[in-house]
Amino acid sequence: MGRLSVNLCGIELDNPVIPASGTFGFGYEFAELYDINCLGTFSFKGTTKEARFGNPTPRIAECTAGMLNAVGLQNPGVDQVIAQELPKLKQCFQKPVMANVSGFSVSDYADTCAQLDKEEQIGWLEVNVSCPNVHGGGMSFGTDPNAAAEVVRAVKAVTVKPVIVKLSPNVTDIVAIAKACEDAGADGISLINTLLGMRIDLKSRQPVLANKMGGFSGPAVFPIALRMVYQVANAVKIPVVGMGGVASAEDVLEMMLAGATAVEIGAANLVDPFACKKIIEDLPAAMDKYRIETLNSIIGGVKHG
Amino acid sequence: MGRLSVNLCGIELDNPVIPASGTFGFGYEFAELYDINCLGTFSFKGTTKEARFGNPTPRIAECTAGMLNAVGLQNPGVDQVIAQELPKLKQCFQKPVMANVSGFSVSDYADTCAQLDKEEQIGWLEVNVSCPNVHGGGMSFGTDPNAAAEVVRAVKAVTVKPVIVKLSPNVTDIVAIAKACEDAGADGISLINTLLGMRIDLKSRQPVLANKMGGFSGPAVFPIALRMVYQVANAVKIPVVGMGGVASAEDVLEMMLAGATAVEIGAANLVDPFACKKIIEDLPAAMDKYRIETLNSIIGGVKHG
Amino acid sequence: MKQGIFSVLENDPLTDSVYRMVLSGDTSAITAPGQFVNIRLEGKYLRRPISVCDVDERLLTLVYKVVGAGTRQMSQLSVGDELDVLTGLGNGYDVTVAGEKPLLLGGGVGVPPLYLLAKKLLEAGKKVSVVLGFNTKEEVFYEKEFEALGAKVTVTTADGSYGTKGFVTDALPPEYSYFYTCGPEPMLKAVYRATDTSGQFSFEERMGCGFGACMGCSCKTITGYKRICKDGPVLKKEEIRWED
Amino acid sequence: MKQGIFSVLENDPLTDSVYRMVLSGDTSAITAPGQFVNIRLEGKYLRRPISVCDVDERLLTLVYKVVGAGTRQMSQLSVGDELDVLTGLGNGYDVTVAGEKPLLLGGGVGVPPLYLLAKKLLEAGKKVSVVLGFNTKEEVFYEKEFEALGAKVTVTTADGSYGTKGFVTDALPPEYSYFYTCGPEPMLKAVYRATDTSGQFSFEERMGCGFGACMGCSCKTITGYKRICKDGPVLKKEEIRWED
Repeated sequence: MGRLSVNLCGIELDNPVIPASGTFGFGYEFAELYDINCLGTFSFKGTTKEARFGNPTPRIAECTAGMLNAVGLQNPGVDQVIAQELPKLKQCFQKPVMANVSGFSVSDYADTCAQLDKEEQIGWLEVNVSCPNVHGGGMSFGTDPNAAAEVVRAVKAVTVKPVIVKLSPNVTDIVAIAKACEDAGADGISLINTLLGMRIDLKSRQPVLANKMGGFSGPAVFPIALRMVYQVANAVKIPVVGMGGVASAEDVLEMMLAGATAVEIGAANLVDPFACKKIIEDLPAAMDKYRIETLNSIIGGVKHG
Repeated sequence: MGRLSVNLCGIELDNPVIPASGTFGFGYEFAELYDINCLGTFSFKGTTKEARFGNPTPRIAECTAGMLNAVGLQNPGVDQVIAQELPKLKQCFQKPVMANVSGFSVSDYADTCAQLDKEEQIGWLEVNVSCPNVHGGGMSFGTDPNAAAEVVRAVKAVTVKPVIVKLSPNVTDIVAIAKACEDAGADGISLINTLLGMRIDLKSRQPVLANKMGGFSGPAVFPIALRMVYQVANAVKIPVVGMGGVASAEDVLEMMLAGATAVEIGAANLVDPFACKKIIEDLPAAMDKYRIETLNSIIGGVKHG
Repeated sequence: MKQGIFSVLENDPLTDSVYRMVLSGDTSAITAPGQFVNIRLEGKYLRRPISVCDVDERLLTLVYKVVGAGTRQMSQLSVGDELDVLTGLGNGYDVTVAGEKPLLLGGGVGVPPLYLLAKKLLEAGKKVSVVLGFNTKEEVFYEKEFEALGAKVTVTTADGSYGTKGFVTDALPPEYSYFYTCGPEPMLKAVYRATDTSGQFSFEERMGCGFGACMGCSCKTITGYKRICKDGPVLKKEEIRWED
Repeated sequence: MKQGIFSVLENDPLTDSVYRMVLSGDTSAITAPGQFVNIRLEGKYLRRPISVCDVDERLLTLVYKVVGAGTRQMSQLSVGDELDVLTGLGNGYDVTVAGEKPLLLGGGVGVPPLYLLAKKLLEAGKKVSVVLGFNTKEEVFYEKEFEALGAKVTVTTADGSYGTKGFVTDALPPEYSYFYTCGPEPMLKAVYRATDTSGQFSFEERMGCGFGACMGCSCKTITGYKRICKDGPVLKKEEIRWED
């Protein structure tokens, strides 16, 4: 095992850096820029049973130290993902990839996951019960422990690969939801999805986003994400994938000390397409600076006063 | 009524700018710097029945575009506030002031509010059911609609002045809590209190805050605050006081378009002691730029697509 | 696409709110007129996409309008300041289908990308007509620059204070082989209706990344969903589907 | 307290990690040695509190150690750069109780505020002894500057590589009328135990505002709760209550 490597639900990653779903497409745009096999893995664009265009534009708003998005799960649907995207991905990425799945009903989730579970390129199923940008689905599964658990049970019943549940931060008690998912058989928890936010354009006096509200991400949310990763990692026994505003090797270390086994990086990819590559390259020097021998040794290593 | 003036629960404010509780002490530090009668009003340091030292230090942590605090309601207790602080305040502030009150039981809240309600300097009671930094009280009243309503009913039963309930953003459904407070007789809602966050020091591998977690504030939280102000203002009939990351006259306008009748300004006072004065001075030019005749006319004026 | 550090050589106003910035750096990723660059600004989270007005082996010229805090900040940059720029973004205009007498229609801040386009078409020996539309005389820019390239230039102003009174569609030449246009959406729609040849439209949309990763700027077309930043910003007349 | 814009006149390293910055601006709010200033840095949310090393009508000298991203950024500022600074913060040392032979004990980055204090005491005709403690020879700074003022200076190093081996408490003079100290908390505790006169201690704490508004830096004392930034940073020996 290398100095940077970690084990996520039984699969070894060369390093804990994982571009987050929705910020890395199916990898090609980035593969034109650098060899994406340097990544631990990546989580591909949120996939649903049917193809979706998503929300009307504008879908993006600028904020201090972050951004809002209301893309709304645009994707070609699971059949197309399997028929078109995975073969293309094989050309540029030879590691197991993380499949990100959303749905509008429990059976949606189960059906889509069952299909993707059979694809050998896929290492993990990341079940998104937390998309803030779609109505009548997504986040509504992630704000109630019972609903989240029901999704997990349905998915676990039809799959063999590790199931990681991606949780919403827009809740009173994220620990209760994480525990419900663990009890329902989840193999890991990833958090946080975006925080629900809004901006208003002063000139037009309209919301900047056509969808009014959108998901807030970027360095601004890091302290909230770190707190939730810490809380969840201290409450569950399954691995936790930390994300939310991570933008540097130091941020990765802080997330891992808080309890993250691996770290997803989202918005940073959009403002610097080389962000993940740079963070991976910066990790050894940052580890030296803080006298960290191996990343694996610091997972959850925050000292309790 | 002036161009900047608004009416908050029956009391006219010269302008909607209100330094938020915990960032403005009892006014003296700022009165040394400028005439604080230029403010709409201010909300004084959160007051409890008994004196409190608060949490151990470090109580402060730096974040991107914001800060964490875990002060923990340090205050001299309501008797001292009435005996010492209010007479001193009278020397430098002649407008009605907003009394901010916290408690650890329903009767705490009622007792403290009943005492402050009798003081003629006090215009409003801001009941904080959302402090994230104290255990067994504070935020626990603000994360459950029934508990929040119970506090409101108890306070309303023993007071005559307008009661504004300050809500926590660390909840799944802030609208439900706001409505419960309205139904229980609250005269206004103020939001958002701080978001629960955390930082870890990489050198010591300990949480930066002695209390581990603290309340996150600053420009980073503005989009989340704006979204919640918009949601609550569209769900209740009583006035809403918006706060969270406001740092400029433009931010004030955006909050008011979202539905805020007045706007509290918190962390900005700590990094620029003249922040509120500058924002008040900047408002007329910002209004001209966006063709706003009077602030009162834009409250809740966001257009719905 | 390339990421590079560019230094500011010039940054001067052309009108009250339109600035011209000349940058020096690695321009090799810019391969077609109508492409754009995406600029990182200190203290702003998202990059600012700006269309390429002109480019050579070493210099990049941007003409941009101050519309918000980001472009205001750009306008305050000084000679010698350095910028992190993503270059070579978007498909750009296809000059191979222009025919002999292409028509270029630009409105306001949609004018700049037509400059490099006109240059390329003239280099290819085409007879280029350009119609530049503005609100009023004070806002007119780049008329002389297009003339210096050798294009036939007509300027329109909405208030008639300069050139032909009206919109670009009020000054269409009697004959043209193909058209290229860039400008605000109402103008693009008017051009769509007023033209009788095929043509290419450059669209604007709020973008997240600018290089096709985030799906922030998607639109629906006759031929499926397109990302304005990667599959556009230029769409062919035949594939456009207007959302009302 | 005043808010002012200061410009950087000098900013040079004294050791590997300790820098000396001279700023020019309105220093009129600085009234006592041991006070501090609070500096706004581009891209950082909270200001950085730095103790005043020296001051005159126009110039402010700060000696600071690079310990994190904020102070690293300070160390990279150039001559001519401007800073937003709050001045005149904290109570400072009370020089009126020094007696005839005051002793000044500084450890590492606690040395700088003692410089202005020594100057004031010497101006008042006192016989000043200074003990400066460092870890090792390479970290020693300001020995000559204190000597040039006319103070009797002893340097200690923990590893014995320069001056007296040991801590400042290993080099106390046989006789002193009063003491003033600044340094890391373990040193302050050692000084508290090793001294037999009264004295004043300057404390450090993470601050929010630096001017008494936020209660971020409160501590418990014999005489009640104090804010390090406003009621401190200097506490008298008699009022200190150590938290274990």
